[in-house]
Amino acid sequence: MSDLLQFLASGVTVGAVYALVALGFTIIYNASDVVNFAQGEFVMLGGMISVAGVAAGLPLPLAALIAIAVTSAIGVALNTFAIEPARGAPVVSLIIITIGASIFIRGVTQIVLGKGTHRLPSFSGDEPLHVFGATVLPQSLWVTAGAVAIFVALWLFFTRTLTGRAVLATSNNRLAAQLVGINTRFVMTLSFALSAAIGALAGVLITPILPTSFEVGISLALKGFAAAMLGGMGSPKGALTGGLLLGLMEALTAGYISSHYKDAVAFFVILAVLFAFPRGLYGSNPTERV
Amino acid sequence: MRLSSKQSTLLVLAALMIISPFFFPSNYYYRVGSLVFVNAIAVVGIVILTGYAGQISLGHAGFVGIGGYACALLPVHLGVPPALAVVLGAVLSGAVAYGVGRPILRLKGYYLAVASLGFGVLVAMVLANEGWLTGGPDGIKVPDPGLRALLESLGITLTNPQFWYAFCGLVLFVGAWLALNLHDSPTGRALRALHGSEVAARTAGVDVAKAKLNAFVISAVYASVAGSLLALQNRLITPDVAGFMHSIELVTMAVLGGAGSVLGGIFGAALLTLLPQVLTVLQDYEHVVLGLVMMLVMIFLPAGLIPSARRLLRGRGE
Amino acid sequence: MSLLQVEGLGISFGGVKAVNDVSFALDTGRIVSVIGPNGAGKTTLFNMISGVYLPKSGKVLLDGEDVTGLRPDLLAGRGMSRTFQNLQIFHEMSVLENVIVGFHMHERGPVLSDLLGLPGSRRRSRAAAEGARVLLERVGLERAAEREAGALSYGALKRLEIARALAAGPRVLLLDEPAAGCNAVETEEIDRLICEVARTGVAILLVEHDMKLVMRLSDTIVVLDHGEKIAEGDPAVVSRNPKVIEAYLGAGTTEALHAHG
Amino acid sequence: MKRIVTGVVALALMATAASADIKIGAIVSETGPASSLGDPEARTIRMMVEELNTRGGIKGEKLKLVLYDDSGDPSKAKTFATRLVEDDSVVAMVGGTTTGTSLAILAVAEESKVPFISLAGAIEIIDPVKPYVFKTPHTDRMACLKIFEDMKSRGLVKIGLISGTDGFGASMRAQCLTVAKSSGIEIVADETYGPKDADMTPQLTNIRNKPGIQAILNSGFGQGPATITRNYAQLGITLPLYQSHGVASNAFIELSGAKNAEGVRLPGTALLVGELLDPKDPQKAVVLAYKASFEKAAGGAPVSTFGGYAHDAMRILTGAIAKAPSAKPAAIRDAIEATTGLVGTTGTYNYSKTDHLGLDLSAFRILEINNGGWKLVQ
Repeated sequence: MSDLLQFLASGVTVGAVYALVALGFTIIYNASDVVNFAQGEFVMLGGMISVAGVAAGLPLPLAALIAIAVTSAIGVALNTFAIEPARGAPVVSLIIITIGASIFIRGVTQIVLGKGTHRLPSFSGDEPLHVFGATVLPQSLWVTAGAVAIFVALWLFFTRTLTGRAVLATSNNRLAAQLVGINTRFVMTLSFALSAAIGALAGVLITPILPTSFEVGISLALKGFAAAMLGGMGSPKGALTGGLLLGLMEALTAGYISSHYKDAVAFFVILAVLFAFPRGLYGSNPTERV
Repeated sequence: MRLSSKQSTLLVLAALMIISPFFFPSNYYYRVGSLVFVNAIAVVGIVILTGYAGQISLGHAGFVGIGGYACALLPVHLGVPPALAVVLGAVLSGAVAYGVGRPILRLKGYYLAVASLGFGVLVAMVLANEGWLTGGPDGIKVPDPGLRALLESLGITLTNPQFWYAFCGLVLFVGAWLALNLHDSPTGRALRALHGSEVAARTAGVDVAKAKLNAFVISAVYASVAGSLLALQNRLITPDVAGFMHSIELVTMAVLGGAGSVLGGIFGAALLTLLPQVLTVLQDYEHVVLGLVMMLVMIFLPAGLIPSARRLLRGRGE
Repeated sequence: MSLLQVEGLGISFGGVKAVNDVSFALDTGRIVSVIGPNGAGKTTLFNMISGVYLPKSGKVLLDGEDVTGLRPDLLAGRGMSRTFQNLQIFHEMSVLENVIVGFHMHERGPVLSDLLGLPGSRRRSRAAAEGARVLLERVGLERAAEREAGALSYGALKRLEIARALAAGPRVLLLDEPAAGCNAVETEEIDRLICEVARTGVAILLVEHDMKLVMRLSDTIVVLDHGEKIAEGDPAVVSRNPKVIEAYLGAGTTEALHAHG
Repeated sequence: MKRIVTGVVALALMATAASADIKIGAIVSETGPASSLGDPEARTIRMMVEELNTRGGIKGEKLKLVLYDDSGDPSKAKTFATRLVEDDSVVAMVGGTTTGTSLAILAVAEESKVPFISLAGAIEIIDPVKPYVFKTPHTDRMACLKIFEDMKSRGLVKIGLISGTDGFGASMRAQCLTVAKSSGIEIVADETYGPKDADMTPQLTNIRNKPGIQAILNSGFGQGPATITRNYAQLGITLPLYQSHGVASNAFIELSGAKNAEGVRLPGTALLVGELLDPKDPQKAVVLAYKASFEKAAGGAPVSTFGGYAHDAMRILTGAIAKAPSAKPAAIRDAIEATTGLVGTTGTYNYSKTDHLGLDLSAFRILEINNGGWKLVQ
């Protein structure tokens, strides 16, 4: 029993990490139908810049704020200089542009912040909490709470705010959105800033658990992308569910089947889910209009 | 006489392959040349899948891995000659592509991307995890196909890099010829049609699922052959060749050069294979420049380098 | 027995009935038009007949055989071809190639033969190209054959789609707003083309907003409103049907329709 | 393409024109998944060449270094090896951060008869002996043997194994599984983790639950072992924890947290415990000197065993060049093979015709983490 709880705790922790990355994908995708493969780099930047700030003597909250602000600015720059000029390009070109951006960001980070691996101190110490024989680190709760909070915020944003609906409208039909007076350029800028900020926040939250270096972005983006697609790209609910499912599957496979194939099982399930739901668990399925 | 685009492409390709060695000061250039050819073979497969049929695969390196490991394992375990292992590997890749392609090609866009990515990751994982068979993450040795020795007995003496330059060049030439044949054939037209509009291709009588599957299988065979040639010339194969980053690299080569054109794909392969060799002078800035090149080409020449250049030339000619 | 029989066809999207219980028949060489206000379900009906959507209820019979929900490519093999309201052109292919694709069922062969460029493949390609040139001439696009299709004008693209649909050698041809967006001259050309095709024995199902064209061409008109068939008959009868007039124009303004008739 | 080719040619010509010095080549994985190994190696190699040249070079000739980053890709490593040999005309090569890249490079070295000193662990690099291939690190097998020896001395015979799925972890796992039985160790659990995983508590829970288990050994490098160590503390596991030589660096203590890492044992080299060594220990001076100059050159980055491997390789190579009658590859090879009694950070090297590793188990020392620092276990 306590074993199962321990596996679940592990799964939720890891799943929350994936969910945090996956949530970052949703806003940009909703505004522009672009899956931003540089999302992992936003997470990396959040962690790395905070680490640099703390190393320079700043208190963690301030360092984190700076990291989020700088990353948002980089997100806006990415939109202005790389995504906006290539509007209307086919999916595969956008994949290459965002991967190019991620290689670029990684390269610059390596030069500016170095190649070392770093960790941030846990926000509330490292004393594990005991729950029915299972142990959980306080930082896991921070990460999980962060994922849920961002999910709620995004959900409110898309359903309750005018700006959020403007983002969705822009994605559905950019021209129509312009005609009804939505400043689509602003919406795009905003969505990149928000996605980058969410990514950076995720980076700050997870760095006490998962040490960061200039190279962590790729593997995070890969898992986050898989989680987002599993849930259905563009849906905050899908990102949260997909991330948690992926994490739980990995932990339960490692716990009960074999740790050798825990990642394999996760991807296997993704394939199986996509065969049954070609647009992920919560993805919308628009009818072909001809 | 006016040359067809197929003839001119093959002519340009053959000329470059034959003339370049005259400028090669050392064996190293043959080595890089042969790597260009190996990558180009896989990329021509991507051109068929992505350029012709418009389908994305972020898992094609998986087939490179299957082809490579076939050459490492079949000779040792089944006593198959390495040269035949290339063929068996290609058949195996084709069969796997047939099995995997049926379900995943129903998906579109990013969903197809993630499913194919999942497939590639699974292959790489099996290759890395099943150490008893595959040698694990450090890879496995590949036997010598003995082709160079065969040539030697015929009186043709080549250094190792020279031999692989010639051999891979020949395979690439054949691969390009096949892809160009396909382009203007009924099958190729059906692929390009479904790229343009699936529903229209369907109502014109194209069995879209089957056509996509054809493209997927053909491109898998290309990737597999490339993997085999890489394994045979390196005499070593590691699971990285099946990894996600390699898949991305192949797609990037195709799209940068111009996914719709065979020559474009080959050019893209050459560019991205040579770039890291040239960029070694920049050391730490290598990745920055590579990322910049990828972004700039896609933003300013969205059709890829070769098609954009062609359009430019044509525009000037008229 | 008619060539094409539609029996009680219906479909709903998200609980809303888009098309409900629509039936009609179409014979060789005849032209049947489906008309109705915007959103009446005309294109949805087309999509069900041509296999793009799977109907929820009802049947489509082609030559007496049930072909309901059959894939479009299989329907094409049985002689059903169509054009699209939102143009579905292969933009990056040449005009000629667009039409050659229409010959796909005749030119397709073993993939291996196509890869190797065997004489058989080349022969089939050549035959299809010749056929395509004839069709391009028929729709007046022979001089644009080598141009990239994406570069053509809207009206030309409409004709190109018809040529591509004809390439399959259909017995039933579904035309979804062939004259939409065309100027008077282009409409005239399409009008002539449709008559010509019908004369060769092809059964034509037409969706069109240009009432003049509809009234002039149609043997029978089927009127849809809110997904239901509200009238059917020859043009003269339908245009006087008060239900039609009300659906179409709202109460009071009957002149417009009569003027066209 | 032709323009690019001629561009490459021009660059290459520029590079060759500048040198009448002794040219050596290096291929390391400065970036990529093995960068935590390759980065200190590259820094060390660059630093040592610079130091040597400021001291006047070898026999009055400057040493010229050509260093390439293979980013962990064996195919790239092979290309760079070909480039070093064919194009840069180096007289010797060091590098091969991972076993895969080393195997790729050694094929070129053998074919073109240029000596190569590998920095990777696997035994197959030098077994069977290849005339032109040497290496400096202990083999993974030796690490397993050393750990098992220590375990037995503490009466720990039923152990759980957990390893990273990267090359380092998988290779050491295979070696440990092979030699466990003959060392009198029973491996009752065998788990793995991905090198970038965030949490390994499920694996550790399963290992802990094995009846009669007495200790746990982790074979891996990079951040994984630090996560294991933190998860270990989180789960409150009290069994002795052994890590591999892959994490023998202060960076590991920093990432794990000193409290969590307390009591962890691992087989390391003298490098980490230079200050604690007996003043008579011949390694003491070597180790302290390298540590001081590396940490100065690297701007405070801590030394690691891997940088030490590169240091030793460079010492062996430059020593051989100095002793060789000519700076020709074959002469240098002979001089390398004749190296005996060379004290490096890893151990004392005694190469011979039949031994191209030149180390024995005595070079490994079992270290224990103690109050955020290292302690020698006697």
